[in-house]
Amino acid sequence: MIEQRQTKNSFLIVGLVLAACASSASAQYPTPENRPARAAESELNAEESVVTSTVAPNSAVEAALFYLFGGTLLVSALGVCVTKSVVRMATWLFGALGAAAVLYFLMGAAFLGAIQLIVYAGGTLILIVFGVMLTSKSPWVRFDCPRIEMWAAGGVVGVLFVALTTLLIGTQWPTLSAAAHPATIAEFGKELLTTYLVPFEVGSVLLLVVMIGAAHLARQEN
Amino acid sequence: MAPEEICIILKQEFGDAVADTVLSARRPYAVIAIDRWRDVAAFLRDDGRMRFNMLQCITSLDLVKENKLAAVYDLFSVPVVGVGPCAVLRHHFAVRVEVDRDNPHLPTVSHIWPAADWHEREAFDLMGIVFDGHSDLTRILCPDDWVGHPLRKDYEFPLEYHGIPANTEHEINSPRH
Amino acid sequence: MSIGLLHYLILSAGVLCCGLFVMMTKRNAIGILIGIELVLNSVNINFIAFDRYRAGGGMDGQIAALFVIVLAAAEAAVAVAICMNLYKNINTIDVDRGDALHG
Amino acid sequence: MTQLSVPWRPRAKQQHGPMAALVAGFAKALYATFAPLVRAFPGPLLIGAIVTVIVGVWANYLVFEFVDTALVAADTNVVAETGLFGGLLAITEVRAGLIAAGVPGAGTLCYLLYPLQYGLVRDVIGAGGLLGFISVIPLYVIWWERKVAGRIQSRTGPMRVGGWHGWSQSMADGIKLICKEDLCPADADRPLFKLAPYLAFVPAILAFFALPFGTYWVFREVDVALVFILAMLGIEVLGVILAGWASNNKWSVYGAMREACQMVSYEIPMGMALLIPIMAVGTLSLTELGDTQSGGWTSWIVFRNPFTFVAAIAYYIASLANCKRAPFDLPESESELVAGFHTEYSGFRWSLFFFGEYAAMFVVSGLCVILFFGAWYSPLPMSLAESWGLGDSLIARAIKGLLFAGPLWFVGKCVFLLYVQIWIRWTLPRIRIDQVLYACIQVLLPLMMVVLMGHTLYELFVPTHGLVWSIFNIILSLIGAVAVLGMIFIATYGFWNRVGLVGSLGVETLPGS
Amino acid sequence: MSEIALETRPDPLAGTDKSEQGDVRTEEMLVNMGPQHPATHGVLRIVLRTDGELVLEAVPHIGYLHRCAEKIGENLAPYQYIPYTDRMDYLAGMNNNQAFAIAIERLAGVEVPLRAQYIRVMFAELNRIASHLVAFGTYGLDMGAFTPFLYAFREREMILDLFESACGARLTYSYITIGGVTDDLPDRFLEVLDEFMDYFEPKIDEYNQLLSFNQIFVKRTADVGVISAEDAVRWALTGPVLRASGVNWDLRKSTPYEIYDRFDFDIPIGLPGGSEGVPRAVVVGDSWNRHIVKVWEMRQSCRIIRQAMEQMPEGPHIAAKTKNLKLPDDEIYIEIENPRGQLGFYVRGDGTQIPSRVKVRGPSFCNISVLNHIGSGCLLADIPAIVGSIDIVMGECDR
Repeated sequence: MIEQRQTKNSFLIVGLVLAACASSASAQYPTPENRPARAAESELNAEESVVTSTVAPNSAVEAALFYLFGGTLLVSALGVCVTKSVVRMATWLFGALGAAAVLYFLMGAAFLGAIQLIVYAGGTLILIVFGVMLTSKSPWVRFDCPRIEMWAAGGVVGVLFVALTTLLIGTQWPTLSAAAHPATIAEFGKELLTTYLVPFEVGSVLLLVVMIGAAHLARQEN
Repeated sequence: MAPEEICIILKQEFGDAVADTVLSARRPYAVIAIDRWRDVAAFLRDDGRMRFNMLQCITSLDLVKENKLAAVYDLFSVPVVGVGPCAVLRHHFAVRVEVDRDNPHLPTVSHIWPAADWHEREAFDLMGIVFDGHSDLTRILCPDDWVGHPLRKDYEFPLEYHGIPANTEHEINSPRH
Repeated sequence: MSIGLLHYLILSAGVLCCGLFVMMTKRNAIGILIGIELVLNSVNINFIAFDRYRAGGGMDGQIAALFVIVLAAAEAAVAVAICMNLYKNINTIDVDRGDALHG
Repeated sequence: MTQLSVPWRPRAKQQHGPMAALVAGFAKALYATFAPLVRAFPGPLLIGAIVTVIVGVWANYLVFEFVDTALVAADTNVVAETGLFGGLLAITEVRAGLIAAGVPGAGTLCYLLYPLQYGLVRDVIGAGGLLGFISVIPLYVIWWERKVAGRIQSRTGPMRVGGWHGWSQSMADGIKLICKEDLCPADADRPLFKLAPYLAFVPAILAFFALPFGTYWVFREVDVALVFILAMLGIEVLGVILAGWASNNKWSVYGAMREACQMVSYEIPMGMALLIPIMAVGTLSLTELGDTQSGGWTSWIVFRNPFTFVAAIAYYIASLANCKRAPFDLPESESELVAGFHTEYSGFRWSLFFFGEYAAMFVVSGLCVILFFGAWYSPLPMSLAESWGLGDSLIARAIKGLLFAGPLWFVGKCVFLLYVQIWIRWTLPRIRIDQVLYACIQVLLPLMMVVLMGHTLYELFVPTHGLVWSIFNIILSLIGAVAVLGMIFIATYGFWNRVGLVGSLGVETLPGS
Repeated sequence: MSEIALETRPDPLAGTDKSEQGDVRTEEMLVNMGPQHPATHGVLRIVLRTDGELVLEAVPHIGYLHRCAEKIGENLAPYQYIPYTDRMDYLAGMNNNQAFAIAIERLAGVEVPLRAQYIRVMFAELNRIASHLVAFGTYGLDMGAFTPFLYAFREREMILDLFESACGARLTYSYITIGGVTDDLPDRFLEVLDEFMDYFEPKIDEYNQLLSFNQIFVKRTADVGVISAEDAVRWALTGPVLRASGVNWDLRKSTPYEIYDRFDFDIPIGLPGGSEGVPRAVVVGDSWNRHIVKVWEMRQSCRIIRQAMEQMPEGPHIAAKTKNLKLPDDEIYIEIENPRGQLGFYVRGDGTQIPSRVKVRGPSFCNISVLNHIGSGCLLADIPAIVGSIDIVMGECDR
């Protein structure tokens, strides 16, 4: 009974995701030709950055680093999948988050990389491990999943991955040189407080609400 | 209050329950019968003339000649600020309760004086006096699986405990000194 | 060889699938939370990759990723609080046991 | 001799691994070589070693700088194009550059300098130097802590190993720890148990890679250095938590829980305190933050306005909590939790925790120095140096480095803050967990919010170059000066008026004599 | 037999506020604190039932250092038993020797020379200082302050030097013996002692500055493990623990033994917060008061020692006949004021040289029995604070 429902849920989720992915991937990605106004700007930026950028690594190194940390990310993500102990899962997740942060650095988003480390690895992950400690009966909590369900989920996810990859490879992506704009924090902050002011404020209010709500939920009697 | 007066009051109140009073000794005490001991204890603690609010010690005795075990309760009256006018008595007194050596059962007084809790456990552990009504009468100094009550005069020390040899001098041919 | 957008997208698809798998197979509420974090990370990789490899200025992708991180932190806080509440009520964080509405 | 029949099984003799044997042998040889020397000439050797290190590091820096100059002279775009593998200059060009600069021995020097134009080579050299520094720092901070603690407690501290005031005690301890058995409890989560010390150790090391020691003395100049270092300090906690969890020991779990509570809550006031200098200067880059404080000690951010002054103190308190130092050493409080999260650890893994902790102590002190206490600048203003007209010769730069600015000043200030940490640890009792959280959430956090608001308003509305500014600046500077001098005075007073060591009241007459 | 209506054991949660119970609720956990634990002062084992950092129940288990002291006493002549007494409370060997000596003297009717009594009192008070110094230092250690410990031990070393000069031993003295003391005071002893007193008395203020009035220390100990006066008496707590609860009860004053009635000294008792020299947060009977009463007692001991030094008479240091005493067929129970509380010796003779029963009433034994009563509902970090302030010595607790 439970298994059935679970499997059904899995299929439901996968179906939704598939549909969403398919619809977004088949859409025409805006190419530079579609947005002439911005294109000129970007070329200008690109030209400038060739001269000023000191971080632009050479492409072989970038490839090496990408494969190294992309591999780490994937291995860690798979580790999360196959591990049963929650704390070990969290440790694998740490690997994934760290590798993702390195990839952000690699893509020139240094600020996001640092934020990823400080918020995810330093905050969220500790919160998760803390949650495990507070809610575990024995040191090694394991909730086993029926084998059938594992296979079903694995199959579904495999199909999804193949489908996504096919779609991704099939789509014509614009190829822009690696030397894009290096994002400085000043620009970042300016954007955040001008164009994205409303989401920024909403986000901060949300955080406040979450803080109060989480405290209330955890403290609640009964 | 002198021990003599205490004995007189006890005799007035409890009559035959006071089996004996030993006043000539270096440390005077009264011998109380087992069946009235709890009442006497409550009286000693609560009566305005007594106010023995502190149970200092329970000494267990092995009276081999009389084939009896005994517990001696040493009581003090300690002034406590704010516990009535009678709380300034500064006397002390001892009470002895004797039990049959073969079937040593005594009523507990740990509800009257919480201090008796551990003393009774100790008397049980080392002398084998069973305190009826004690909430947790387990061994306190010896291990839980210890056999016998070491302070009895006929106690024989075991030669081995869980494979650990005792009396090693005799068992092992090692040079002494 | 040069690394392009496609590489990052495929990587993120892989991470997404792992995250979904975790969400589907784990019964532990916190395990599911970990799956969600993986999915959100794959989304972030997409955002930043698009931000980097697309034409045009601005940093919309990065800012979207920042908001995702913020929301993920908020969501994790609430989720852990819910787990603890669940644990208090039914003494386990097995999600299948939390099906009754009396909590 | 007869065999005692005991109920327990005698344990097999422990076998050392080959690595441990190698390290131990190496250390023994090292010790056998140097110990007699040190015993013979303790003072000159120590001073000589310090001078050698300083001169060596500086020489290294000068060489790098020289290569850069040469490269830039050859081609202005060279630095930009020099990737990890891409060197641009041929040997002949380097030699030509050297000859043009008038350096003697250009013929051989060019072969030495040629590899230095490769980014990878420079990174390897820099990382090697940095790692060397990082591994020496904890050793000597531990040694120094023991000496200071000894002095505070009217003892002498380590006196034997190495000869002069036990200078190699920490190394001996390290070797001992490496050679010790690496125990893992039977019911522990083995992989996590073994992984956790590295998770606590590596981030602390990584933090150094973004920490500038001087204007150009930084391994990687990143504009998010501050956030990066904070992130590394935050990740260190994860190792501690995992260690506590994986040990499968209740005391360890307590330690881990306390660590989690304490860290997560103290990161907030710490971050807010760090925001204040960032707001004042307007950058996240530590190098830029440091370079704004070159105008003598009155230009240090701590004396910028009353709010930065409070923020500096708040940061220092929060940083104590962040690196588990007394009075916030709850995660490992030995009188309550045996040893907290590292109860089950022994040997090398145990020492990794301590390496991490002492490295983190240095990092937080470094942040404090950079953000509030004038970074690598001495209390004398740089303008004074310029008014002296020293020029740019080597000697002039040496004078500047010693008197005005340089890594020496940075390390010196860090060491002073470390000393204060040690001082606090050996003086104060430990706080209880509820008081720790109370102090954070109900005292430090609101205080920092007020300070943040106040600082913002101050920066917006109070003129930075007017009477008010000068008055505040002077008052705060005086307070700071009095505080520092007072600390120095108290320390000196305590040192001179120290009570004799244990057992001074000697017994003259024994019974029967 | 269980028809007797007994007072039920206190509900572990009864003392805590309802709001605390509703706080973040985690798994209840049984934790073994000891017998090998740095804060349990030896081999005390406390089984804690905890909910997170909150201690619901703290059950002390003792007996790990049981050495059959009472059984040994039934097999040895009293003068042979003296060395066993100072191994019970090894931090206050002199006081233990004194207690047993007094018990035997009263039982066998031995007259102690006056000089011997002065020497005994002097040494007992010195040992009280030494013992309180250890208590002070280790309490600082329990609170995470390491330095006061070494200061206290530095001063204790000096006292031990004095002891060594008098009897050759530094820990287990067997100096006070039946009928007097084993040796007369060595040459220049009183001068050196005077020098020490001059040095030591100002140090007490230094300790207070360093530890007792330290804000963190006060916050850690004030209002922690409060024992009311009634509870203290009901549980037969004695010594500084009893006095910290506000009960003015010291055997040296209330039933003076030896020559304590010849000295002028005060009995420090626990004071409420806000009194002179007491921090505001303090409550009568809390850990801080238990700590400070010991510090104040050191000062009173100094007064007694100074008076004893002034009044020190000449004469023999030991009674004529002290060995081969025939113990009458009678019994005696005496108590003296040990640094930790009232140390009682029950000795029963049967006409031979060897007593038929020796019973020791250890103050630590009684004092630690209250732990569960006050330790439930506090925080984990308060357990060392409470145990440390009760100041137990397991050697005497387990005997």
